[in-house]
Amino acid sequence: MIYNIPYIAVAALVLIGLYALVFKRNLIKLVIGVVLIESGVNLFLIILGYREESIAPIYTSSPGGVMSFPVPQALTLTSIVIGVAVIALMLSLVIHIYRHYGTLDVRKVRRLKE
Amino acid sequence: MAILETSETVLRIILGTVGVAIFGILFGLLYKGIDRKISAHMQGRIGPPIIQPFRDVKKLFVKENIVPENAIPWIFNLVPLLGLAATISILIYLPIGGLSPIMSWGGDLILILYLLIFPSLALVIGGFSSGSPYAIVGAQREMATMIAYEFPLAIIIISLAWKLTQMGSENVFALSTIVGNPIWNNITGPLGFIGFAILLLILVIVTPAELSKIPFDAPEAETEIAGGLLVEYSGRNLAMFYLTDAVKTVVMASIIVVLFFPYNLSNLPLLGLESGSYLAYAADIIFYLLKVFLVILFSVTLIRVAIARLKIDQIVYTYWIPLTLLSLVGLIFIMWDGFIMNVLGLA
Amino acid sequence: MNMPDYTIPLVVAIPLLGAFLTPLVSRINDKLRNVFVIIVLALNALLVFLLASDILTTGIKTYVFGAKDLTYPIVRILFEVDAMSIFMAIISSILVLAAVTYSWAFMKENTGLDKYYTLILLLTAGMLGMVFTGDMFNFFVFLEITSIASCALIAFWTDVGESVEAGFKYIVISATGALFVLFAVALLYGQYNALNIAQLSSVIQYTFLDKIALVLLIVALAMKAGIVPMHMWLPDSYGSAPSTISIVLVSATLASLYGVLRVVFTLYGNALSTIANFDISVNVFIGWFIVALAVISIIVGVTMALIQSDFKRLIAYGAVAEIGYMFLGIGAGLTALGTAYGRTALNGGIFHIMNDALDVGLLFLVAGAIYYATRERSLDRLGGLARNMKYTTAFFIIGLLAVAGMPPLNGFASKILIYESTFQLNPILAIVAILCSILLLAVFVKVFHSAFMGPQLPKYKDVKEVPRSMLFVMGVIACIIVFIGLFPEFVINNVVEPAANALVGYSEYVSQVVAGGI
Amino acid sequence: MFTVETGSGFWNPIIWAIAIFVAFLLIYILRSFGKKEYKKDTEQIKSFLSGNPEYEKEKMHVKASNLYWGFTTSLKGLYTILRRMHTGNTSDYVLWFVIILAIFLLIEVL
Repeated sequence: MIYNIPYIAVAALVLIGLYALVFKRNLIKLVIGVVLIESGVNLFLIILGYREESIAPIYTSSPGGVMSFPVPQALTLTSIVIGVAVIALMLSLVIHIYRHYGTLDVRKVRRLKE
Repeated sequence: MAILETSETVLRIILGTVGVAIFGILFGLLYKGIDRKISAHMQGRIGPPIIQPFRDVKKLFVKENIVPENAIPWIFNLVPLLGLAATISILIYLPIGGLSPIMSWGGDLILILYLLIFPSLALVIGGFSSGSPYAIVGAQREMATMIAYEFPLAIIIISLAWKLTQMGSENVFALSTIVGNPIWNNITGPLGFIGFAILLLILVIVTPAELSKIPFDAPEAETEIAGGLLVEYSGRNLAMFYLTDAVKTVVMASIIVVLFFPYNLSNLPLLGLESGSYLAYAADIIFYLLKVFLVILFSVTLIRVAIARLKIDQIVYTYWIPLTLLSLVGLIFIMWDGFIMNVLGLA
Repeated sequence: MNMPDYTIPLVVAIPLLGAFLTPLVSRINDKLRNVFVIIVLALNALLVFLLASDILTTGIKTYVFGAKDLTYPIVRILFEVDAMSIFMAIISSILVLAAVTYSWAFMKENTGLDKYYTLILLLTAGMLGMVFTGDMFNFFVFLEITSIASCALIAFWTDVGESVEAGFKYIVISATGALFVLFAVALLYGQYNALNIAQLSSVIQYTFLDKIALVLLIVALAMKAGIVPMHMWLPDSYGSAPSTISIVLVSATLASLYGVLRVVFTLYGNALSTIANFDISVNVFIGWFIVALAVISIIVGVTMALIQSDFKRLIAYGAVAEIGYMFLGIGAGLTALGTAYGRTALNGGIFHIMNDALDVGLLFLVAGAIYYATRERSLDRLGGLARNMKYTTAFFIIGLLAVAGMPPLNGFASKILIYESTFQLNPILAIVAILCSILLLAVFVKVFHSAFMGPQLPKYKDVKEVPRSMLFVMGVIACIIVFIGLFPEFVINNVVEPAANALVGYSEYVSQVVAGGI
Repeated sequence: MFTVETGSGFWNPIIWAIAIFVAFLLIYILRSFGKKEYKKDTEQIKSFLSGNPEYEKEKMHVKASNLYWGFTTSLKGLYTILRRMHTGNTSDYVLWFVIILAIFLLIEVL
């Protein structure tokens, strides 16, 4: 059971993120929703590489023993870097939207419809 | 050798096009005259002589060809030509009489379906380009009519092809295949017969709209928008549209004949005609002209005399809801035809 | 011609390097920068064409970054280019080159153009990377590069509220989509300890988790390709971006479509013929799902386009319908995998990718030309421009007839393939396709009327034809359209057929990497 | 040569191009027999409006939104649904994604 907790956390993070994206009105909260999904996916990647009682996969100064998989960690790092770029872009657009529309309510930011 | 064959093909296309152009224009005008005569008699009038359409065209050629100031001259003058040329090009894919089409392997029914759009498109663009509000109203009505009748028309063509595929034919959209396998021979049960009868009925109702005749003549509607999309056209440009209408009548009637009545006289053993003889060809062509005449009589003349004009939204509604549903019923009948028979153990 | 293997990474690396050099070149001179960007992309297009001629004759090419041999642990990324990838790369290169050349005159009055060109080059690198990569995680990275660059370009006119709004919507949608792609990649990695498409394909079992990964990948990438009902971001972003960006976005969208194809046909190629549920095999299952979405896309796309009054939004809805046609062909081909008509449908779908990119691209350029000349996007306020802009009108007519699939232009050639094959799957599909094609004609005739015809409006009396460089770009694309229209058989035999072969014959793709294949 | 074969039909653009070119030429010659001049700069070139005076040019141009009235009116029901579907709300965009994902997952996994 204890080993399933991280997976439950992943599901919870993704679902909460989707909930925020669909039901929250504030644009900042939408951004937070995306961040939550991203954290969930990153956590998932990390869990995949974890082995019981393993150490960090650094070959040069290894004290010996089981290492976790290095590839998922590399993937996670890349994904985090990309995530930072996306979120920075999103927040800057939110600033611009606030300038033009004077509101952060997602239901009012819809000049483009139909 | 290849060059010789190619040049022969090209020559065939060129001569064939010239031939069908003359055929289409002559008989189109002739059928128009007959149509006017018959409808006049039905209304208790004497009517014009049968060669009246020829005189109309001749008269239009000596009239002034006015280009209004709000029009865009190059589009305004170009589209009548393109419309007529495209209509004539349909005829090279259609079998006339017992003759096989001039270019039987160059195009199929889907191509003809698309080429039939061209004359209407020419009318629409011509109407739009003339810059008159009447013409624009007429043109948008023509466009709406076109979309409306294209739905049942597509259903008819696809159903026929689907049935032929089920019979195991190849190249089912090719006209030679369709003529070779008359649909009435492919029916397995009464359901199929009803299905095809429904489709024939729909095609007959689609024809007047395709030719913008009453009751689907809302685009022209002389009494409300003064001739609609043709209001600004005069002289030789109008003559082009007049000829397009005439040729298109022959084309539409020929399509109905090809799809539903592709039978030939010369195959009847009763007449004892040698196949391939000139007499057989002559008999076939006369029979074909008669068939075309009957189709025009039913789908153009009778409907035109009997019914009043519909409003444009009524036209769209008529074609999209009742007629489409009806043709879908026809399609379903055809699809279930063999199936039901098998289930009942009758086949 | 025999191209060395390093051409493959070069095709992605050149725009990437160019992107970082652009701000530097921009410091020297603005004109020099424009020339520099055009030369970089022209060179890249040339490389793509040379690579194409090589791959179409000799077959799949691969390039390995990192470990060359297969000893454990495998730390490497693989570029694997087959006929399908190179087909997409050709389309992207043509569109991007057209966009950049067109930008010279079109974007002249804007500031911040160094960023603009940098982003376009980044976007190009992203798109080409997406179609060349043979690695799922790498695919995700390129997908994100493409999304970020596109988003910044959509919102390039930050002084207009709508642009920013469209940019925000786009980034929310693509970030969500891309994260689900990553989730699916993680699911696959967790099971098979591999990221390489070919390796994954050779071991995939179609377990419960694989099913979930497949669903996530298809839905997320289909959303990025603009399938109804997940298409709403597409008219927003196509409509609000500058015209040049709209046509680059067309090819970015198509790169996502390529992702769907790659996932379904190659990654899950092995699992396609296994039985899923209710005695239906997987390809029929997925095929019908795609076909259903495609039919909805076609219908919703055209009917919504009919009531638009903004020129570019209208074209965007038209593009949604066109994407529906592609998916219809591909879905029908997937459902009827192995039959002759299924193959024709697949050919039609793939051929339509190329035709749609060119047709819609040309229409966006015309919309851009009209905006350039009149500063007006609403069709309600335009009129009578055919007098002032003869060439643009002629190009618009070509685009109109091509996008509506009228003979003898290219749209007809691919649509006839789709009609005459899908009707065997179900007659209703072909009927809807034919009908909507004519509705599409009506949609663009409406544009033709309201923008180009009617009386000479006093406010547009002095409107001039657009500069020659813009006319040149439109003319070249129009010529390609007419050429493909007149010689469709040539294009089908030489480009489309190999691409379809590459999709169906996935085992060849796999055996290039995994010894022995399947 | 030049023929696209679909298995159910065929399409040869070159033949059609030749045919339409010939037909066009033929008709062009026929048309040139007609009278081509008309009186420019007279009342002739004014739009026919049943004798009503012509409005200013802006009003003579039928607007894009008013085109296809007949069509949109007869399909009012469909358009009401479609308009309601396209809300322009970012959350709804994501909601549609979730809905399709859920549907597909349900079908696929069941």
